[in-house]
Amino acid sequence: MQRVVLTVLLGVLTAAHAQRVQAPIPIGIAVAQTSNTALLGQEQVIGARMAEKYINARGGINGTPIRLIFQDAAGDENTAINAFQNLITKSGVVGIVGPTLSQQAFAADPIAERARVPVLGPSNTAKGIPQIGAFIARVSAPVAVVAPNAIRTALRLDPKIKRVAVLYAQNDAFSVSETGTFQETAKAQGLDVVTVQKFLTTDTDFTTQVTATLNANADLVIVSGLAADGGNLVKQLRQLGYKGLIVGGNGLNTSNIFPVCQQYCDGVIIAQAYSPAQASAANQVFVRDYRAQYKKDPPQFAAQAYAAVQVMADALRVIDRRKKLTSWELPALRVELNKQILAGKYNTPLGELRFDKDGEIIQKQFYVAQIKMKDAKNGSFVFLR
Amino acid sequence: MADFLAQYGFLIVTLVQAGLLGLSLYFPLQAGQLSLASPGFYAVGGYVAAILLTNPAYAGLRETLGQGVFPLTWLAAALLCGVLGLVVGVPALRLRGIYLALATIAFVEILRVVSLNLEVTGGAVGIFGIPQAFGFGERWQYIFLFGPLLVLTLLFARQLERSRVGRAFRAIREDELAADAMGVPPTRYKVLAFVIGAVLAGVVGAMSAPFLNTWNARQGSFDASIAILAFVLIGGSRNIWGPVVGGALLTAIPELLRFLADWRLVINGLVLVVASLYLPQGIVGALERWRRRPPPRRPVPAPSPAELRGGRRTP
Amino acid sequence: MNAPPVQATTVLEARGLTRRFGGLVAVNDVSFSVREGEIFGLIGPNGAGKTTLFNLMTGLTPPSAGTLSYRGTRVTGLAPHRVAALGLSRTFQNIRLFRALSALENVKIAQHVRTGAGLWAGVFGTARAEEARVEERAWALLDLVGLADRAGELAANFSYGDQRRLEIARALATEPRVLLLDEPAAGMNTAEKAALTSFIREVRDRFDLTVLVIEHHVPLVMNLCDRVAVLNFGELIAVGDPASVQRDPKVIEAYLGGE
Amino acid sequence: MELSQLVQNLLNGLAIGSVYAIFALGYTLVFSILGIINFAHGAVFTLGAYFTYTLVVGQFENNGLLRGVNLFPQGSPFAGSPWTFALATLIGAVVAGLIAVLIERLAFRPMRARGAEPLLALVSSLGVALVIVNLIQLLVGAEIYNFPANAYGEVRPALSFQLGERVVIIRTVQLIIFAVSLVMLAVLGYVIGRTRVGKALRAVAESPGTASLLGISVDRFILITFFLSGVLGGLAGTLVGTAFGVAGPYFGVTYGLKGLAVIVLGGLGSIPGAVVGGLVIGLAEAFVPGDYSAYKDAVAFALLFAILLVRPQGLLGRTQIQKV
Repeated sequence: MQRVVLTVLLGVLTAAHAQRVQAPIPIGIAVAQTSNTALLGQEQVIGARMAEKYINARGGINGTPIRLIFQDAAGDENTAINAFQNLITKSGVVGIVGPTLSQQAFAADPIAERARVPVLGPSNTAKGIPQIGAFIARVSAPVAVVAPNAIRTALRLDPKIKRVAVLYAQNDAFSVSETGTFQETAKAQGLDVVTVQKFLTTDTDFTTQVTATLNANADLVIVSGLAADGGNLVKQLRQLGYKGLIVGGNGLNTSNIFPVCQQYCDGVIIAQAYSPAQASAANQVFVRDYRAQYKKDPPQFAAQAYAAVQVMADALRVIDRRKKLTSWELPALRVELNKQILAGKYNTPLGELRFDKDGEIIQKQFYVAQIKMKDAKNGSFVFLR
Repeated sequence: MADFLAQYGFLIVTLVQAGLLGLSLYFPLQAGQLSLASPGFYAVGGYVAAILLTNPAYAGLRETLGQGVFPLTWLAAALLCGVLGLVVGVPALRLRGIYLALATIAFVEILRVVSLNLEVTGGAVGIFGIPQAFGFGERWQYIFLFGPLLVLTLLFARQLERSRVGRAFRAIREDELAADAMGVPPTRYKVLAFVIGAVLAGVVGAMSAPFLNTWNARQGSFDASIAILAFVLIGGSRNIWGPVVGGALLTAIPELLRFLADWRLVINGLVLVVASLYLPQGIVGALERWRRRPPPRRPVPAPSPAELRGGRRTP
Repeated sequence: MNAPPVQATTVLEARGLTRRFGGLVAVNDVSFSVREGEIFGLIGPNGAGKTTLFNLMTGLTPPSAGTLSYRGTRVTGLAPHRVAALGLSRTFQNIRLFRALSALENVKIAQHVRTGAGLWAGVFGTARAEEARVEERAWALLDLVGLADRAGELAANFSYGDQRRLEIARALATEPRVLLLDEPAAGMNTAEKAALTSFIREVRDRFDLTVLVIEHHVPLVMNLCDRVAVLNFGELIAVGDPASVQRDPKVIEAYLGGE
Repeated sequence: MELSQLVQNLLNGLAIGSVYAIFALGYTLVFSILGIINFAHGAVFTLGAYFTYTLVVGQFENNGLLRGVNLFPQGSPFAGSPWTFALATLIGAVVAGLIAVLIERLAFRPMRARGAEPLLALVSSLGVALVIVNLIQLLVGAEIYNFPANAYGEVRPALSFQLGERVVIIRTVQLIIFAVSLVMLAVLGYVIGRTRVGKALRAVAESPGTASLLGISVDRFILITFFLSGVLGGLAGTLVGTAFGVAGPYFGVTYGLKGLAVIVLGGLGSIPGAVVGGLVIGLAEAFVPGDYSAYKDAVAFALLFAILLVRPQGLLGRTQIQKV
């Protein structure tokens, strides 16, 4: 028994010394592969995988390929922390993309912060994420900026709009903050907020909220929620006879809502942090690859995960030019990578982006699109403006 | 070593934490009360700590106490959960068996929805940026909190089992009515057992909030209720080591199965099924069957018949 | 046969005890008194309400009407553990031992009312003296019923007769003044029954008890009891010394009609 | 409250309540026979919806191991008409029933044979649910699948009528669910109340020991119970799926907890109780004022807590008298 302990200890100690950067360059992906957050996580897995393939097909980091290491972070805090620990210590990753939920980020990011490992949040939109620490940044904009545009677009399409109903998922951190911006903008535009209705992302039946909206005679409905609940809400609004315009928040910006609201999705105006119509070459390649494989437009979650991996690779490439990556000590490279991530400017499928000193994303372009359904299942986001 | 602790430190502490939560369910179970309220008290304890440690209203308190604020959070959580346990326990413990379990699940869910909606609990996002207890930088250092708590709890449980109160618990578990007829007041001891569990879960929550860095409404949920029940049943519900072993094992398994990637939760589910099929007494229960208890030894001085009557007053 | 002491004081006084379950009257307006130190038998055909009467007397079932007092203190309305604390202890017709606990533990538990160590005394081990006393008395009581050599065995593993004796030991552990035995001889053979008779007397004498016994077996009752009360369909139809009760036409009618 | 508002809330409540009710029917059926809560019921409910979807659509597009597999290259024979859809639903339900039977054989019966603590069934069924949910995710991913909009034929999506100043509206699919749940209750009531199988089932529920003395094969009837429960669950899964989409592998499991509140409120093991409980909780939720809609999820549990304190046997349950 003693001998076993000793061997393990020795092994661990020696491992601690041999912390050189391995090739291919390991990058950790800790997103929700299980639990009911997997709906978002699996898109992130796809996005990250496509980025890996694309980057390596073009010679990786100046000839050295990257390797993504996936650890399931599920939908809870403990699993996210364990995934981070595994990536940091066992896999010796240079940086981490993850976790899926903001609540998980508040738990797991401090782990990476203390280990001095750079983290890029692919979908954490809550307030305070980049402020967790110097090593924490995100590519997911807290699209408060885009919300006003969507309302303005709606007003342009129908200038007679006067009465607004606001509906939001009150158990989703992002929707709660987004609805605040929506409501302020609506008031600033001189609109009456005639009813505010709350729901849960786990809800399926929205009859109560919809009838309240209808009876308030709203001529604009603003929905902040996620794909499943948001889609059902749109569908039930239309089925129960709502005729006016609908503005959907960023949570609805995914082609996953097409099979949910089907033909009823048609016409919904969506505030987007990502648009397949974004014209950059980076995005057009991504959209082409994605369409080839999945026969539909890539959703925002996939695009953001893709962008996160790309940002890491681009930053690594800059570092590698100065000094070959494999000759770095891992801890030093992690610190350097973090510095470089924050310093650089990137051309990603999200458009051009960079970071402020906290690690908050500065995204050049946001988008407003309108959903056009071809048939019951297929549709597209038509870029407006 | 440092790497080992960095990688598995968090996991190891969560194993201990799971064991403690298992024990918090074990105490009421000792008195025959199937309560699944632990996650509710755990959540409340965590919120108490998170609020005391982050809310600007308590900045002065934190300033004055320094590191002393952490023990204060434990105390506050213990007190609040104790009182809450009393308030919920007195009416709920009139229920038996599965009905009590369901009532406590309802309690947990109500708490969850309420904390999702309050300002002070941070709504859906919860509370984040919780300061680290005693400046612990590494997760494994939290073993210095949870470890002693586990040892103390086990000692407490062992002493309790051997005492008059512990006997009263067991009597109620075996046959509440007979216990009552033999002079053991069931309500008092059921509530006591329930409150002990509530206080323990609350303190574990208070220690866990800094450990997790953040706290939100999902910490206390129905899923957690069932998970903790599984800790106790798979570990063994008749021995203090049962919840500890069960909690540690069931927490470790999904992590140890990480190499299975996408299959790990499928296998984890199978483990639960197989364990409940083949270890009906729990792991510790199965091990205990191999160990024969020594017969009780009689104390040396033989009592006189006068003593047999007890030191009884003449009416 | 022991004659009851002359001018004995009344220990238990039942007045108009009544219990209805829905439309059924299980015990109907039953009044009687029990004197100190006597062995008081309660007989009657099946379903006559004997066990219900015991339940009313020990607080397990609240009466619909009527009272029971013990030396002037009202018993009815008290919770069972309070009745036990007052000094009334019982056994059960269908044996309710703590089956998964050892014989020793069964007897230790029942000393609850006569001890006082609270949670912290137990946890910090400051009630050693009391614990030692509990332990000693438990062994002595097991000695008394002849089970001391099997103290560590689970109650469930004992034979029927041994379980009945263990239940008596457990009842005695509460230090009662009144012992209520619900069919203590059920399932015993003739030899055991005879031994039981003398055992109950011995216990009564040794502990200065008053004993109430529910029993089916008429010879045993006649032999054991100082006085007997007969219940039929929830009503008390006769009270008196065994011989006179046996001659009572109502009793004969009840038994012949009933069986 | 205005009349129209009242009527609207009533309709909303009955609509969602009937969803709770049909979920709870199979749940409570197993409880009535075995006295255990079968957490795997939610997973079977989910499976029913997925099976029907497989038959009607034939392929799963985006994720999982079955991505790209097309069951019907020529188009599904079950798509297109309400009658073929009904047939697919029925087949899906029967397969779900068979899965429930399998669950009983593999996860519950061995436990009964060992005389294990009934609580362990909770853990075991939780394990089964975990396996099923994660297998679904492995095979077809976590995304939402929706039945073709014309599953019930070309019906209007909603009906409305004027009441006073306001319009009262109800979705057609919810009317269908409401009607089907009433039919399911009636059929179940007939099977249990009038047929020989039903009588035997009741005998097993009353006392397994006595039933086996009477020559009833208890194990066989437990299997029948699980089959019925699985069929009901699977059917309910498809119905709810048509109304709200098959919202990922956790689709049914999320009803499990509220289903628990439903069956306790109605009375554990009582079949009409499940329906009454479902409707009561649905109505209670519908009447939560808009300002407090955030607390809607707590309503079911507040009711559950309250009913347990006042009347533990539930609205329609029977009192159990404890023998001393």
